[in-house]
Amino acid sequence: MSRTARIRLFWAAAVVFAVAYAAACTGLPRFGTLAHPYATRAVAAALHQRTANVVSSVNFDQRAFDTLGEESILFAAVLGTIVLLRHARDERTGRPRPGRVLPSTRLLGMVLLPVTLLTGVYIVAHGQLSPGGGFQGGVILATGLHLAYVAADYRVLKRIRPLAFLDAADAAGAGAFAALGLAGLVAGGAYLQNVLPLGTFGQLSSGGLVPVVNAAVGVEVGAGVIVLLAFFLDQAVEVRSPEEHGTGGGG
Amino acid sequence: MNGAANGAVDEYLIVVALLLVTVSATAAALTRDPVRQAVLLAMLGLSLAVLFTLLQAPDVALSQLAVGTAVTPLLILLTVRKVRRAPGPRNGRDRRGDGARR
Amino acid sequence: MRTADLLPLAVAVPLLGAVALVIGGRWLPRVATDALATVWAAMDVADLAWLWAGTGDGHSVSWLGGWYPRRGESVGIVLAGDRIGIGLALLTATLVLAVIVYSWRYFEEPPAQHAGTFPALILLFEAGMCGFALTGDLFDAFVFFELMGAVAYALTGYRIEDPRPVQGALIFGIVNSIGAYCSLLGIGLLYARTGELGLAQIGSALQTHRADALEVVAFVFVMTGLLVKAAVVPFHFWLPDAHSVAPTPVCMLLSGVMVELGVYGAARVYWTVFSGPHGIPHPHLRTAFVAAGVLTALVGAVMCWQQRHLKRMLAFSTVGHVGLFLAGMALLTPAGTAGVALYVAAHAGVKAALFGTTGVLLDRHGSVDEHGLHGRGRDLPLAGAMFTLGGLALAGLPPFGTALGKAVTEHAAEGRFPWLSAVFVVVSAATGGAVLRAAARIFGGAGPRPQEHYAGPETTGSGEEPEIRDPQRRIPAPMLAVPAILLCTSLAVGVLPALAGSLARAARQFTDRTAYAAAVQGHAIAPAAAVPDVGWSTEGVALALASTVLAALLAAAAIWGPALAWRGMGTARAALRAAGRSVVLPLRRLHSGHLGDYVSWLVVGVALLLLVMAA
Amino acid sequence: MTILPFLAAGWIFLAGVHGMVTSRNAIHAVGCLAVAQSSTYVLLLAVGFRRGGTAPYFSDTSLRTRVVDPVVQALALTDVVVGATVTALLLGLAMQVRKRHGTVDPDALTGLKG
Repeated sequence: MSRTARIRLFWAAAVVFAVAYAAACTGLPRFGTLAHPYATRAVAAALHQRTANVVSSVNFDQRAFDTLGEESILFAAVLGTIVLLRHARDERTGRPRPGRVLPSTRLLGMVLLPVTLLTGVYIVAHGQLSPGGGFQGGVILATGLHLAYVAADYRVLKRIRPLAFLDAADAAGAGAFAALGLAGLVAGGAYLQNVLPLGTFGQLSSGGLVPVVNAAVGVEVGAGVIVLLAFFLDQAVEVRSPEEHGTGGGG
Repeated sequence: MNGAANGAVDEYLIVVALLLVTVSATAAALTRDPVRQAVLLAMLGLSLAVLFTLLQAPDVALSQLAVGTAVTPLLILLTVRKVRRAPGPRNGRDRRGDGARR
Repeated sequence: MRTADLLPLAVAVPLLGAVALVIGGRWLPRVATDALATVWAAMDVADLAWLWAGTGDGHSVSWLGGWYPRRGESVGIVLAGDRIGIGLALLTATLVLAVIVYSWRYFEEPPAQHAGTFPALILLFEAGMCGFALTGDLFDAFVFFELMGAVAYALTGYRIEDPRPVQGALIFGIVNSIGAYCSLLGIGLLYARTGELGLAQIGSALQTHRADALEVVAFVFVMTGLLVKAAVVPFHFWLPDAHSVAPTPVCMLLSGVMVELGVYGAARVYWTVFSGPHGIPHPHLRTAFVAAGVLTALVGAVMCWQQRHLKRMLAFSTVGHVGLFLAGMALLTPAGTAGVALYVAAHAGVKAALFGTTGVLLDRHGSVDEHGLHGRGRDLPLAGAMFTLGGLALAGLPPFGTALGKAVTEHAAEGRFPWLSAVFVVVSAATGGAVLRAAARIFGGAGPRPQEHYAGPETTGSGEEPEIRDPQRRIPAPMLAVPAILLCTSLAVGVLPALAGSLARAARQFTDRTAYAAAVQGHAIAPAAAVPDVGWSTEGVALALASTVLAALLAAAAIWGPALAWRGMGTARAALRAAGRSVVLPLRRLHSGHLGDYVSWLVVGVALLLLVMAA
Repeated sequence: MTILPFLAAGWIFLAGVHGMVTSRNAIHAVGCLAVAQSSTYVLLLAVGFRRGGTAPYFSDTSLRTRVVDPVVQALALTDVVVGATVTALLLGLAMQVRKRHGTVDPDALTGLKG
């Protein structure tokens, strides 16, 4: 198909799509409607489980199986990236040049790095109480670590990033989630049933299984995203194709 | 509880954030250059985070901020960096055309 | 242990297996990794076989997290399996086990330090497919749909040294993701209307509202993702590009079950959510989806016949058969559903066996080009026999299960669409004939070596990067044993009446939305419809034999036809050439391998579906 | 206002798809996929909004406070993760396409056809 034909075809179809979708929107309850049957039940269930953050209760307790699937996707994507961005037979790695970093940048990075890591841990730990949780905290931890790349250089980042361990931690986090679900079966309930003591409402230990699963997710996401970024960085900075003569380099 | 007037202000803010999201999404889709697109995607992520905060979804806003404004654009930039640095084709097939290096 | 607890385990077991492989693969030797993967795959087969036996003709229902419904309402996710869903999961697990055994010695170079990655990804793929087959929650279905998608993109692009897999995987990923997001928009619309996410719950909530634009649009959007996965025309363009380039063991899973899961999902969602009194009316859906199925089947058959790249040929044959499955499901009768269930089970074995045998050729000769391999398969008599048998089974040779499934579906269509039998015969003959043609040329060296030049667009299949590094070694025994066993299972589907009988009773459950909704709520009721008859009939055997003979004739005509010098052959040849120019060439041009084209066609498909369903 | 957020979601989806149709660069197409996906977040959260509702946390508020729908937020969270991971995989594939074909222009990627 020529480019013009393709775009014309798309526009013809898009007009139909747009008209039908707009017609469908007129049938929706108006924006801000008060009737949400599932939501009402979910809030009641979360309070019953003594989980102050209802979203966490839905994510890690009521609809925990969705989250198990979601974490498996992340796990699969990390494995997939390891496979797709592995070093091919005809590639070799080059040594990245040590980059020069402005002292002010280095200072900023050195200050920000611990702050970011602490923030990440805090957000993971308080997932069942306040906004945040394993996923958000994990991503912040992972991106925070890469401040080392900004502040120092690629080799420093490589030193503080034990990939082999993180790779296993990613798998272990995903496995812990799936295995914690078995606790419910062992206790005579259903898979992923929240069988731990629920604790006091509003406390760090409240919510039963929720903080535990949350922590497992935090470990998995943090480790997984670091591995993911590591393989992309590795390709962008280190891997050389045979014909490649450019020096590239880090920093 | 918020008063009625307060609610109305909130709704205006939501409309503004929605427009911001729509405009940055359209711009990100229309840009041709992947680097500029990465920047626009980060802006889209930021405006989505604002919208989600206004829609009372701080959890999602936080995720969107971490993923949409940081990780995804970063991955795109790394990919572009790799793509721009690599030389011509390896296997000799598909020699013509080089959209990435224009 | 209750039977229903086996439902979540069917997903959890492969997940844990993947974790064990990733962690253990670091220091275990290759043999141990393979053994570990095999044990884990076998455990899931055992789990699902137990579940199949324990569920009987009813449903197994598991409310995850113990969120049992109170006064008919729950906040949790439900897994609900009847023997159609569980059977499909069992088929998946069996095929995964076969694939893992097949690839024991397959990849010589797993990623350094990550030896268990390939089997781990296969197990994650299994978890995604089983979760999708067993779930009774629409959003949960989306999550597991995405899981199987994400793993499939990575597995398709596994051979990064070869240029074609990475390209096919990229197209596969983008097109399928658009479909999935379209489905998610539909789920959002349904949630806005009903405030529910469970299939049965949405279905009953929709009853309180008359059908309007919102419901039709939501239906079309949700269907889009599933039909993209099922590769229904015009959503099918990604399939040949992905299936012809993926590693052979992965092809076995993609063509054997993943695509069929798309059809299953579409049927499940329609029956449980939209088939009620205020939903999408049966006649409307039947006309639209039978038409889509027939179109898909014909496009698949024509394109399959044209291919010389063996994997691409098999991929298009999957498109053709999926069209038949969709048409059979869209009859909306228990008999049609039972026929398709049998057909899918038998087709999975045959198609996986054919891909497996192609893998042997790729191993030996580093090529999957029908023309280039002419006569070079003579040293592989066993593989040749299996490839030929696979072709015959694909065409519908009794007593293979493919023939039984086809016969039952044809019989089910007789009342409303008597002409559908002709489509079934032609499509299975063309796809089986193409395989037989290739078998005779490659393994028998039959006929003259085909002329190399073809003016139109073509993917040849020569110069593939071999998937195994050492062409001198003996063919590993599993690579021949697994296809043989798979052919035997396909035969078993046809000759074991007990299996057909239980699928017939399951089909009765599958097509009854009240029975499903009641089972989810915890009080089982017997379905109202009669159990369809699924035995062999004289008429069915006759049609099956007809398609087999037609396939053989087509293959013979393609091989020896050009050399014949009858009177009148000239005109026949000219007519064929004219048809080729006016129909086949434009059709082949549409399969351009261009991402933008495929995305446009996807939107066109959505628009067509919207127009048809709104009409 | 009553249907504006829903319409915006549809617009964003079509804009993203348009970007993919006209794309001349596979990396750009993956970016457009991310745009198309953001439409699903907007739709889900717009569906779950309750007028006058606050965020669904009960740390320091009364247990009878009206809150917005937490279920769609959980769904959107899952969706964000799914989107990010799929994007990462596709970008990895795009990188390999560039290495093996020397281009990421769909017009020049003609290995598979017919």
